[in-house]
Amino acid sequence: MSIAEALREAIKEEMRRDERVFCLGEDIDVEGGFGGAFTVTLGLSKEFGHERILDTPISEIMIAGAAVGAAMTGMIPIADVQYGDFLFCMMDQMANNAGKMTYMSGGTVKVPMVMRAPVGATTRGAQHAQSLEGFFTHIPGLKVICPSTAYDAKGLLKTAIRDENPVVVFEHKLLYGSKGNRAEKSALSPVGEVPEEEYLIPFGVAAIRREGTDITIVANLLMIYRAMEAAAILEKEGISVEIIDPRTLVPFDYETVINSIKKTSRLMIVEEDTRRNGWGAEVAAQIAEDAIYYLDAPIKRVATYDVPIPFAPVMENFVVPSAQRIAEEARKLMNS
Amino acid sequence: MSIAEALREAIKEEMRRDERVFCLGEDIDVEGGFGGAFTVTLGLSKEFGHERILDTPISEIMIAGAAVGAAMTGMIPIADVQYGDFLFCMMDQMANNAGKMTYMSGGTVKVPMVMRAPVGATTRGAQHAQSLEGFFTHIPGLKVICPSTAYDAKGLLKTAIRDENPVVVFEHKLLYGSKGNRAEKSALSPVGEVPEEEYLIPFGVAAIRREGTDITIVANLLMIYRAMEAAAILEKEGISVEIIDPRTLVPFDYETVINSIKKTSRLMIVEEDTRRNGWGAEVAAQIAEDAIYYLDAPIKRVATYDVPIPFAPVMENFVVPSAQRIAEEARKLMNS
Amino acid sequence: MKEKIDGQKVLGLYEKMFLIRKYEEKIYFLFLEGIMPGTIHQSQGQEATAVGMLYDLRKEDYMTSTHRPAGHCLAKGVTVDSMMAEMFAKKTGCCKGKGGAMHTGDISVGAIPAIAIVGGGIPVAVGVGLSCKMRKTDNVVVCFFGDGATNEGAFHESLNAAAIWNLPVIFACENNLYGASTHIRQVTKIKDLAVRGDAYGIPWEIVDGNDVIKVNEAAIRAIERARNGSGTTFLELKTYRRSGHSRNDACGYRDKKEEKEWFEKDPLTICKNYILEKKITTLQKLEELEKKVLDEIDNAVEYAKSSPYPEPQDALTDVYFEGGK
Amino acid sequence: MKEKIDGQKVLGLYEKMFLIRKYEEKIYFLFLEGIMPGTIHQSQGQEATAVGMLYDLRKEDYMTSTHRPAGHCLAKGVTVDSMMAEMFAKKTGCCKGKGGAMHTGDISVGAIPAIAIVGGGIPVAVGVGLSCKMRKTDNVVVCFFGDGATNEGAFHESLNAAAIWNLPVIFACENNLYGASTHIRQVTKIKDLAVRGDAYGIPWEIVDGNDVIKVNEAAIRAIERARNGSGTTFLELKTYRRSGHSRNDACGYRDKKEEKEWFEKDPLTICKNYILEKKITTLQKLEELEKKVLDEIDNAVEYAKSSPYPEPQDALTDVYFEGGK
Ligand SMILES: Cc1ncc(C[n+]2csc(CCOP(=O)(O)OP(=O)(O)O)c2C)c(N)n1
Ligand SMILES: Cc1ncc(C[n+]2csc(CCOP(=O)(O)OP(=O)(O)O)c2C)c(N)n1
Ligand SMILES: [Mg+2]
Ligand SMILES: [Mg+2]
Repeated sequence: MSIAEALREAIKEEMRRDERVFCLGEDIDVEGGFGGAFTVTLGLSKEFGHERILDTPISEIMIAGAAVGAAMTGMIPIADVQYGDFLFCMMDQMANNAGKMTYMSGGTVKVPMVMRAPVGATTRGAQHAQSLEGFFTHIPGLKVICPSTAYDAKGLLKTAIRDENPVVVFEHKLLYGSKGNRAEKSALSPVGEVPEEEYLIPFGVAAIRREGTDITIVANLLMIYRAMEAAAILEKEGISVEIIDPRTLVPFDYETVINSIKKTSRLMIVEEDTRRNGWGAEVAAQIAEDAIYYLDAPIKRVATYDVPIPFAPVMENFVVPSAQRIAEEARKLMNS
Repeated sequence: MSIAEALREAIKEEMRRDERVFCLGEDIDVEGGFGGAFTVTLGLSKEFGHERILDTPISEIMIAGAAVGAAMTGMIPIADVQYGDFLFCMMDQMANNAGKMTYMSGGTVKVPMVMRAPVGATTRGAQHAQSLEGFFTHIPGLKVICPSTAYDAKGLLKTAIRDENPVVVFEHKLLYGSKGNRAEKSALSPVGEVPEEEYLIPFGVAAIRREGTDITIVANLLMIYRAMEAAAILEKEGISVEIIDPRTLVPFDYETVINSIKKTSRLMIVEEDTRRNGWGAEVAAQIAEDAIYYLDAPIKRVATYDVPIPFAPVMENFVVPSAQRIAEEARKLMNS
Repeated sequence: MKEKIDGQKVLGLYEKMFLIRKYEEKIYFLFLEGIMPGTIHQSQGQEATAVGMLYDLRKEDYMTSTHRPAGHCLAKGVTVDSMMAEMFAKKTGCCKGKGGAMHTGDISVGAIPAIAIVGGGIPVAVGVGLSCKMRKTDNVVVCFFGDGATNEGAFHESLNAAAIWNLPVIFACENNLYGASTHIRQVTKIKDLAVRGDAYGIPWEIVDGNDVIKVNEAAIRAIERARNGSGTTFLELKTYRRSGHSRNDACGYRDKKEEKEWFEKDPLTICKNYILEKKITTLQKLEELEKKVLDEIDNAVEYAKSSPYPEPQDALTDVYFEGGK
Repeated sequence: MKEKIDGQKVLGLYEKMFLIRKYEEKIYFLFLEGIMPGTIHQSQGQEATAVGMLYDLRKEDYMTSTHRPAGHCLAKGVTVDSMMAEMFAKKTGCCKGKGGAMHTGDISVGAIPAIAIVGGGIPVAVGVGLSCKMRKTDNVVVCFFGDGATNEGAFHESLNAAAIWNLPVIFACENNLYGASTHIRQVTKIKDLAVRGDAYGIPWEIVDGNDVIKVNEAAIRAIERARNGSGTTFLELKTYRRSGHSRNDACGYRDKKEEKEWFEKDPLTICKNYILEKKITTLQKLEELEKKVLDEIDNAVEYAKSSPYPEPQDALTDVYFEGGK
């Protein structure tokens, strides 16, 4: 099953289970349309009707605000933006309302909403490319998750829908495995086993994608796959890499990371978010405060360079971490 | 001279010097009004007229977008928001246009604009309190500055106005020293000497606010003053603190910080920004990568806890770093 | 028209307006004494819009508010005690001291905690309306905002969406002529904000916002439309604030003649005169009623003063939902 | 009306429209071949709005565009070579390969690099208009956006501001009935978007957006108003896209009858028929002109193909302004 399918399954099951759950967004399931920018919501209106699969005007402030209002009063909205970059248009609603309403009300109000956003560079230029995790981990009151496999996508999204708090879901455009018209040229599209039976994945529990003894790499979304590729290269050179996928950034599973560096004593963080104040900065800072004595080397961050994402593939490939760059930095880290 | 006055002087001098410079914002100089939320632009329309001191509708998207458009075509706008929290309303224009336009145009377009924003908690509740540095340091293409003295306020704002790029200026509500009606109860209002002669302060050059040998504290805005207070307490206990005010966050003067930790071998970062992915996370991460070997202890961050800012003073004082908390953490750091 | 209204109801409207006026005046003096933290945005002069709009709502109906929420909250049924305690930053406040003056509310009586970002509550009201509709209730939402807020993008996106989905949302614009120090004339070319309803296909009315009976009549029409599924209405309520915009504001930006004209149209006086003219009750009875309200406010002050402050560490709870104690 | 227009000008309008059509068709085929990265949002069918609006602008006048910028850019004078090279992600592209299909432009001919955030360019146009006015030029700005963009908050805030400041901005809404897959009927209740001008006190016109002469006449009226300081105009240009919304879009969401009706109103055909009917030139002469344009496009493809790619490290420059080489 692809990630797009897994997400669709999660939404479907939760909508069947709980009639408070509904979807809203632009072009999410117009007859003859795309099912959202990456087909996740395609066909859902057949089963649930257009009342619960709500196609909206191009009005991001309203989408986010309506999600907040509906969530506060008994519904469970799953909203989305077509590209993560458009989250900036609704930032006020996300930061000032979604994130603050429970707190400002003295805990009397809840905001059980989900906001889904595709991130990642796909040669569309700077306004359709940004990875925005670092903005949202910085907003108190939100939870932030980033599934990188079909299994996780389904299990985490279901948990997000049942969470009583606002959850931002970052999905990677090159991992969806969207079929047909919406398929992406350079996509990886990992296909994964997803069990028949219902399952949920708790927030704050990282997955160890690969075991190793020399370096711990913490990476998310597409960078997991790039790191895996790098690890395969490095293995041939005798460097053994452990790869940790945090799966959720808020809450973050520091325990798993710390256990890993106790073993490896070297930490590298790989993110597609731009480097300066990306989510990796927080992880590095946290480890530098709590677990620095386990380390034998500096904490290395490999991130997208601090530039808007360029259009030309040759430049885009240069700024976003590649397996080669990860491997190169890992070698340096081994020698430091 | 107070910071509010110093900022006003800077604007005035630059507007006299260059007729492309103008101000826009809400209530910035309505007849009989406040001169902006903190009096910075009070009275400027007398000299420059309402064409160059432009009172706007309550339309933050427009304010930021208009600043971008005017900047691209020969003007130098100085825009502002009344409280930093409202920057979220214009985040799309700041991140997607202001920060990306030069780059996306292949360097053919420039966006010489200034966006001023007051930050800091002042018992007004969560939507009028946030410190937003960490969001803006994460946007490629922007520069981010945070003057904490009258001298710096004038010199840095003048540099910002002359910079050919978008500059976000964070000013602290409790440091303005605004007079009369707009004075703040718990304000510190440092008054500082400002020379008669024109001067500019370059970006990326930190100021050492206090010399010391045991711990390096990097802090900005109000936290500089809290750190100074803590340093005075600690001095009595025999702990010697060096305090560095980066003054500009993008670009950031790592050299001064590294030189300091070479001497002290202990680093603490103090910020009013909430901790998770605050600007301090980036500084910690950067040092953990480039200068970890100079350190004899973990890198300590003292920041606002990861909560929306509470209204009640007793809670607000608890979440924002106090001199006592800084001192306490410094003691622990000395023992670690 | 006015003749249709029941005398008892007029007394009820007056009582609520009087409560708001005296509550705000009390806050003003307490604030000047320096007891209260933060700032205040008061609603003296705008009592008729709050009370007229909300008087006929059910508890299950909703209301969204702004940085100037006291009148709305009291009219929707948030208790004076819990409002006052919040102003004192006490643990017994309607937001447990976490929200403050600009975020008062009580979801249990349908008062969505106020949103102080200008225009920020309008899309939230759309969501509340959507929820009322999707849950197949016949509940409605009154969404308050000021003249200044009608220039925010949030306003535009929200009215359009409420219109297309026929939501039970009543958009109540309190046009008090100013957004902070800025006159509405300076920031939009149109004379009546109500006509913006046409941009969305939303029926609108312009209402004398200082005449509580007129406001209430318009509200009833709009509520009826909303409840029976006919959708959204946009009401422009022309009013004026007697207070400054926020603390320490002498309103130097206002024309004194304009102030005088409007101050003469005080909503409480208008209503009181009506009551006495129509002989709905005697002056003495009315003063008894007023006395009762004043006592209620004094009691609330006592309650607030004697309530405990939150603990510093309470600041760390409620970031995420903990069960809504 | 039509009779007033000069024959040579009609030929000029036609030539530009033909250039855009053939450029877009060429891009379409090149894209299908897999040579071009990213995605494409094409403007076949909307040539009359771009050309009609921009034909009478001066080089010093400005234009802002959207995710669908090719027609606007070519009509404003960005060179075919530099447009094509950008599509190929070459160093010689109008954005040096850094912008891409959704951000083409060239400030030296007044084409502000396109902004692909729906509605995001509208406030920028306000700033450009403000600048034209403050610098005391008589330059004007044409601001393009789609029907879908009129539901964005940015639209609302911008039109209001341009109105109060009497800016020389012409808001040109290309209403092609769809925002991506969504019909405008589904996302707003009003029949004509133009009436939204009334919400800001902006004069408006509804224009047949497929008749380049009509568009141009309306443009001339609006430009005149803008230049002489009379301020803003809002034009709703009714049109239709012949292409998909973006790559690989078979337009399954569109009614086939609707498509047929609109396809019959092709702006190029309308203009060509006019030229031939009015005997402005002969078919043969017209085809010579067309041939010249086709050659220009072929040359541009050659130019683009033979141009160098940027170096990977070029990605690190131009984050901040470096002098505008
Ligand atoms: C987005 C945003 N911008 C600016 C402000 C600052 N501010 C608070 S109230 C106000 C004026 C609001 O005017 P209006 O909507 O007419 O409401 P009124 O104060 O008259 O009740 C302003 C500008 C804010 N709170 N939020
Ligand atoms: C803020 C934002 N939301 C959504 C999108 C995705 N998107 C790109 S084009 C488009 C449709 C735009 O419709 P319209 O304004 O009518 O322009 P058209 O495509 O018809 O030219 C959408 C939804 C976007 N680019 N920006
Ligand atoms: Mg007002
Ligand atoms: Mg369209």
